[in-house]
Amino acid sequence: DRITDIGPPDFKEYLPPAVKKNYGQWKYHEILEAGVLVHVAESGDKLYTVRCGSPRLVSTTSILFYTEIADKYCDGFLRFTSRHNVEFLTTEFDNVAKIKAEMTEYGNPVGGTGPSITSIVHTQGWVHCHSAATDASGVVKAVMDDLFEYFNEMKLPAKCRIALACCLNMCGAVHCSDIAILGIHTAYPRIDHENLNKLCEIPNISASCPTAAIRPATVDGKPSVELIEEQCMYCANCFTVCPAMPLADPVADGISLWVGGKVSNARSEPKFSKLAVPFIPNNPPRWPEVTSAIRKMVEVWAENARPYERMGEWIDRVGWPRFFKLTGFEFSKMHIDDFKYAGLSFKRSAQITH
Amino acid sequence: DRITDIGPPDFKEYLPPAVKKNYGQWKYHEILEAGVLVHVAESGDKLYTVRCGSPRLVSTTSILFYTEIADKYCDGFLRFTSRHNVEFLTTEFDNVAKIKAEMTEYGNPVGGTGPSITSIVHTQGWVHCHSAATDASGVVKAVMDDLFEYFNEMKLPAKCRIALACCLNMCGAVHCSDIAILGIHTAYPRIDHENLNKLCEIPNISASCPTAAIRPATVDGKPSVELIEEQCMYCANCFTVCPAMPLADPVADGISLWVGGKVSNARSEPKFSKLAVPFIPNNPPRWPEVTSAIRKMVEVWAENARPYERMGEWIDRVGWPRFFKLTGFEFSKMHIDDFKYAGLSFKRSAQITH
Amino acid sequence: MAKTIEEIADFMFKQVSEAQEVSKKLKPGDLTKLAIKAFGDEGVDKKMGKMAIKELVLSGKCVYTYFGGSFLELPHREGAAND
Amino acid sequence: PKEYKTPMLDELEKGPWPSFVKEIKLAAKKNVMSNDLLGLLERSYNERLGHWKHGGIVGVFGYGGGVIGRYTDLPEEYPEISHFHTLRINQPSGWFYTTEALRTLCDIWDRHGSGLTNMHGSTGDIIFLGTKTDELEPIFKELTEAGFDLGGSGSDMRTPSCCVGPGRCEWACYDTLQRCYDITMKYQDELHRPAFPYKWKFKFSGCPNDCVAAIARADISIIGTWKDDIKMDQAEVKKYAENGVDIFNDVVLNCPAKCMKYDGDKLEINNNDCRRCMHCINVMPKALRPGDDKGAIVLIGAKAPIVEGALLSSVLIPFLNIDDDEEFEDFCDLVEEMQDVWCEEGKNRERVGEFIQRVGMGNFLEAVGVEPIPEMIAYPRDNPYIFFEMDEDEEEEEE
Amino acid sequence: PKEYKTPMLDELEKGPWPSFVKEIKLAAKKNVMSNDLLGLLERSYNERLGHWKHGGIVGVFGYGGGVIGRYTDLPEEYPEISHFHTLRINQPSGWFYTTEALRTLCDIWDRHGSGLTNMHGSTGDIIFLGTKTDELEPIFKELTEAGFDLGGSGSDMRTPSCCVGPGRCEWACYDTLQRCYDITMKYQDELHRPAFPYKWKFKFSGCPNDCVAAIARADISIIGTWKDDIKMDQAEVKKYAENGVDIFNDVVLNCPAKCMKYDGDKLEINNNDCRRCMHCINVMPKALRPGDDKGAIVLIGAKAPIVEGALLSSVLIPFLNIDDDEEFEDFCDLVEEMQDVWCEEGKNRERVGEFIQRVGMGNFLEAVGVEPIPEMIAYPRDNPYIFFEMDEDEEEEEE
Repeated sequence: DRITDIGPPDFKEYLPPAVKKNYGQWKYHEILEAGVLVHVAESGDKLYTVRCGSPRLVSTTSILFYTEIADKYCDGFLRFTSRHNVEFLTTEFDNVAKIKAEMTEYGNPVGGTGPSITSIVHTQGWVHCHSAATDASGVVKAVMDDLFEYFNEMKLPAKCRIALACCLNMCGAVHCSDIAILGIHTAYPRIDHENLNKLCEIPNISASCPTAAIRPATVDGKPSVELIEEQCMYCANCFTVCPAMPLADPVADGISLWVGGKVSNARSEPKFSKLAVPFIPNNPPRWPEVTSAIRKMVEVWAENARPYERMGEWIDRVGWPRFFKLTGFEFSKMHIDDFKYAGLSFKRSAQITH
Repeated sequence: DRITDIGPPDFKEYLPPAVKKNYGQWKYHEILEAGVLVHVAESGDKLYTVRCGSPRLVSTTSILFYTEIADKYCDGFLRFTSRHNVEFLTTEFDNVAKIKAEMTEYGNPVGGTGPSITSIVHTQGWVHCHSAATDASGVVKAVMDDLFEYFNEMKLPAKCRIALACCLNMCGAVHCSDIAILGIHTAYPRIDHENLNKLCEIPNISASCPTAAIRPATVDGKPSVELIEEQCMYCANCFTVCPAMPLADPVADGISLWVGGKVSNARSEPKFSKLAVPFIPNNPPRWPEVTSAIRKMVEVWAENARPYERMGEWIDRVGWPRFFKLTGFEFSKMHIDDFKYAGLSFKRSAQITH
Repeated sequence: MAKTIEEIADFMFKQVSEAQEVSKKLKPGDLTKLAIKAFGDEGVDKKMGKMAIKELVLSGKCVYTYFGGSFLELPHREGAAND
Repeated sequence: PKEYKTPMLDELEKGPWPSFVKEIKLAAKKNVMSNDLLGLLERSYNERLGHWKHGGIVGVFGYGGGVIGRYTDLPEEYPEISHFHTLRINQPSGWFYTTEALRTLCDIWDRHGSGLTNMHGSTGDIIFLGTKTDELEPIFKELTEAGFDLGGSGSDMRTPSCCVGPGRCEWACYDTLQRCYDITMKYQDELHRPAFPYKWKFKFSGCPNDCVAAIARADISIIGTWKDDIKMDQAEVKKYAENGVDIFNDVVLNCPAKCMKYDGDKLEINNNDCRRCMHCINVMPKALRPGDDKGAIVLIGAKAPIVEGALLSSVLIPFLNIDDDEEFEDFCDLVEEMQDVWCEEGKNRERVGEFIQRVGMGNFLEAVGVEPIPEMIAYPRDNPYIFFEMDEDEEEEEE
Repeated sequence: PKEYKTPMLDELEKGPWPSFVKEIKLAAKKNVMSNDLLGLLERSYNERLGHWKHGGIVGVFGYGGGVIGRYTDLPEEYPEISHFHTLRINQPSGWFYTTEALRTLCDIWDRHGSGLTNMHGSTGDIIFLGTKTDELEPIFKELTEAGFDLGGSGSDMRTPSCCVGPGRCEWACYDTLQRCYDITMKYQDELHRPAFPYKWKFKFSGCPNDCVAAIARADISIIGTWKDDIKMDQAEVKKYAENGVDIFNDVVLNCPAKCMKYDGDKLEINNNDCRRCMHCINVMPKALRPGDDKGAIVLIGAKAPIVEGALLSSVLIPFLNIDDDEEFEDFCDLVEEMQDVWCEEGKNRERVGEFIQRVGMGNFLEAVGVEPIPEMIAYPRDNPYIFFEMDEDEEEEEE
């Protein structure tokens, strides 16, 4: 009588009454203020949403606090968003201000709607991950503290989605973000020749390398691998398949910044984020070089873009030379693609701004 | 006293007086009618140009006729264009009609300016080329006869540049044309094992194959090569480096049609032509299936595009599904790219028309 | 010690002759590289290589040929030529 | 419990954004694991280095996914987190909860784990962050008794997720919540017992705004769309204009299909050319709405960079009436067909998008029995390197 | 001479477009080679097959290019075209001629060849189509005496070509005719004596309309542009509008930079964002003109598909005052530097664009001593697979 394969609870049991009643019958919505939405149903019912920022890493203590709020104002229901925010849904407009007050007081501010910066999607970092090249929660906290005015006000040209992944595995799939913060190693894997053959399958390690930089080799009489250093670009894929090849390094690990991606199909098609800053050393607890580079990007975009223009759409219109000029970021050989589709990233036109 | 390395004549000796006088001092131009331009200089001088179609393959007899016209009306000067047209430049407006009359009478009609179809850039075909998969001049003649109304009238949304190359070598670099006509083999090279080693260097042949389909092999005791047929896509690059591997075949040779390329940077950036029709068998002397497919493309574009919208710009706006629907061309596996950058040619967005 | 153009041309001629015996074609660039390899940087530079090739061709000892790329070969009857 | 000095982390309690350090400290008050985590993290901040080892073997009995093994490399100094495994718990569609359910979850976790969670993980699961090997079975037992089950990890179907959909969005073109639930329930075995070359993700977005990033992150991306005309209320258009929306510059000029006209009074849409991008609807939700003939686009192959580079999903089915049970079943059949082909031919750690790139989209379609159509491509090939294939009739003629 | 029945070809004398068959017949009246060509071509039309062999050895003494050897594979039946070699003759810049020069050329060709030409070949040369090996030296002698020289073929610099430029175009941003002539004269040795891995083409276009397809066809593509504001005559704008130009839809909406505004009366251009695409200027040449601060963009690497796929050229120098002799010399130095690197490292039949793709643009720039700048790229890398290189200072510090 071991219970298995029951799957998640049926969501229908978890829907608030107003949602159940108007399911699929919503007519339109409005943003009443930063973090507060109203959805109006065909029935005329109005459903207010209060969106609150969250640190993603949440204690049961705080979850229990959220349940108190939901019991008090939302008939005992609440939901979370795809970007870690917690949302309180109520049919009573009067509850909005109360929820807002109590949540803000507890430390979860309200915002993240419309042309704003909402919570950062991120990974585990030093809190929990074996392959992190940087911390996640700490960087996110530092960045959001700095950008807070863009969370609880709606003063940007368009929404700006920031995401962080603490290594190239990108558990947080940051590759289509307006701004992506990506932990990155820049030291070669240190091969533990002593234990490699015990822990790992050698052909598997060779196969894992996207640039074929790893070859079987015998070292001190033991089967192991050798690394062709010029072909290594620190992706850590070898470490993922074999713990005997760690790359993490206090000096060589750090953060790269990427810009201009999007997921939505609105206006332009979805696009990948592109390299803005190749490397910033880890500087805990507040990563000031990271926060200031991100603020710079947000500010030049906010100043120069047209309404509704996402970061990448603005750059596509004015060109990457303008982006580098306005941000002051250094452009280098590292920015020029040399992976598979590199050729298509060259400027193959005479459309040029001066 | 052997004269070498003298280079071409100095163009300055070949410039008509009005050109010499107003060199670099042109102010604007107008198209007076199809094939007739006037350029106005800062000095107020006006220079009329009459542009005449030509078959590119021209006898000295006809060239001498052109010189007669030029002597009569153009002070003994004339020029040719990058697309094989012959142009008569005169400062006397009255000469325009006379040049037009005489040239038309001789068989060289006037047109090819503005939103029209001008002469087709093309290669040698069966007239002169050892690797042709189709004729060039004959196809071009058949196509231009059919599209003649678009040469001597300006009734298209924009210019339409057609080009033909009689094999994948593309001496005519047709790859950025509104419509490209490309001779194509679809039979494997027939290896002349008897002579191959005498005529060619075997490692060179292997290296020439973009898909590594050719390997050294000994056949009947002679050094030769073998072909992995599934990897052959009939590019004929092996034949280019080794005549002992001919591909030409009366049934398997034919024509592919490509669409939507452009060179100019106006509006959209330059783009490659894309596959429209993978294969039409050679059907001389008038290739009726080719001319009707091209007419179909020109007509759906002319009917549906907005002013100034080149073929490829129109398709980019309305989408390739619309192009295939309106032309009725069959879409097949062959249209889906499987070369280097294939992945980027998939529709990676939810922007879709229904 | 710098080589004379004649010495380089002789060397190149030998390379072409030997290559041709094994159905191998050499490009002008290959010849210059071979000469530099044989005589060292101080013996030959690219410009001298170029001059030596010119000498080879003007003397009629070698001809340019083309098969999907340009090569230097000993003069011989064209495989495809008609009498 | 030890008392750790955490001057570095304390810095991150300051500032207006919610602090994860506060959360760890809250948990540490109740829980020794979280207390040692605090100490270890402070150390990482000082050393600029993580202190976790990967543990690939831990799990619950009979399942191959749902638990991520984790051990610190400093067990002597931080003995309480010598084990610090993660559980992924399959969230309800749309992340809706009753407070009762949440309290049950918190209760289980406080008794058996660190009291720290992610609400939610990147894939969508509830994440229980940090427990010992011995606790895994008791937690699993209590969870399933409470109606919850583990999510995916490893080379299996990963926990599907979806946007809020018809629950609270007027743009939902199909029932994302229901179909996400249906797929999750149908493929419980694939979710719990890894049998694929690599991960296999589903994400359900109700409209092209794609709030769950399906096109960027899911092997199978299901994005709502519609076929008929955008519904328009000219009076509301006028009101938006009166209230300051610059319809010409902000709406018409931003239309990627250039299919709109505005004369200062009436807005016209050439729906034939409309790409259903959502921009105009996003700007004026009271005036414009998706049409009535709704369904979904199925796209395939998205992934993050490792190993062969990042991919966005590409169109496989341009319109599927996915709310229709029969069409949904057909879709599931196709999904299984694709799984089969990929399992048969895919290499270790090769996502289906990479697999398609390697074998060629045309060959993949042939293998799974789908006709190639121009909706699947952004543009036809621009190179003349075509592997011609005679069709069968012609081949027979030649014999 | 034989009399050939040519019913197939006769079909191609009909119709309004100038007939190449008429031209061959005109030549055949004077010349037995052209007469046999007529017969052979009719045969090709019947058989759907060409009848030419490649001849790789023929040429003029001391040159390695300019002659394309050609033999029919049916010499017994068509003896007059047993040899039928082509000569490429370097055209004057812009294809301007005096009638006298043309008559001289015709005279030479009538006496020594088939009397058939291409005016002009794809690369730009005058093509003399069909002669015998024995005639090559006499033709060359007479041509050089008349002031003409052969063009390129094989692995050499190919005959450069250019648009009409300042000769008859108000948009010419630099002297295409002169710079084309200068490059041709400067590199006569490279043009006549193939010493490169493969072909090496220059094309000079005076403005971004690129009438000689430089960006699609030349290894070195030189395209005119300007730096300052577009010159605008509002009165002429008004006239265009009065004469029916739909300035809003045809001009403003087609601007790729979205940098124009039109209020029905005045046209405004935000020149800071202008991409110099030429569209608005093309539509209204009387009202709009390129600015005064003119020069050229240098792009590199275009080619047709063989071997590694087609390429368009990409930006190397975003602005070069190429009419300035000093800047032109610097440019030539860079060209030679690039040649050297390519000759040293390039593979047989590898165009410079393919070479750059193989070694990486960044490495290529480093090798030729050019700083990477964002103007060279459409977008920075989107993959995190970066080969980090410490800069030299840092490396020294580490020692």
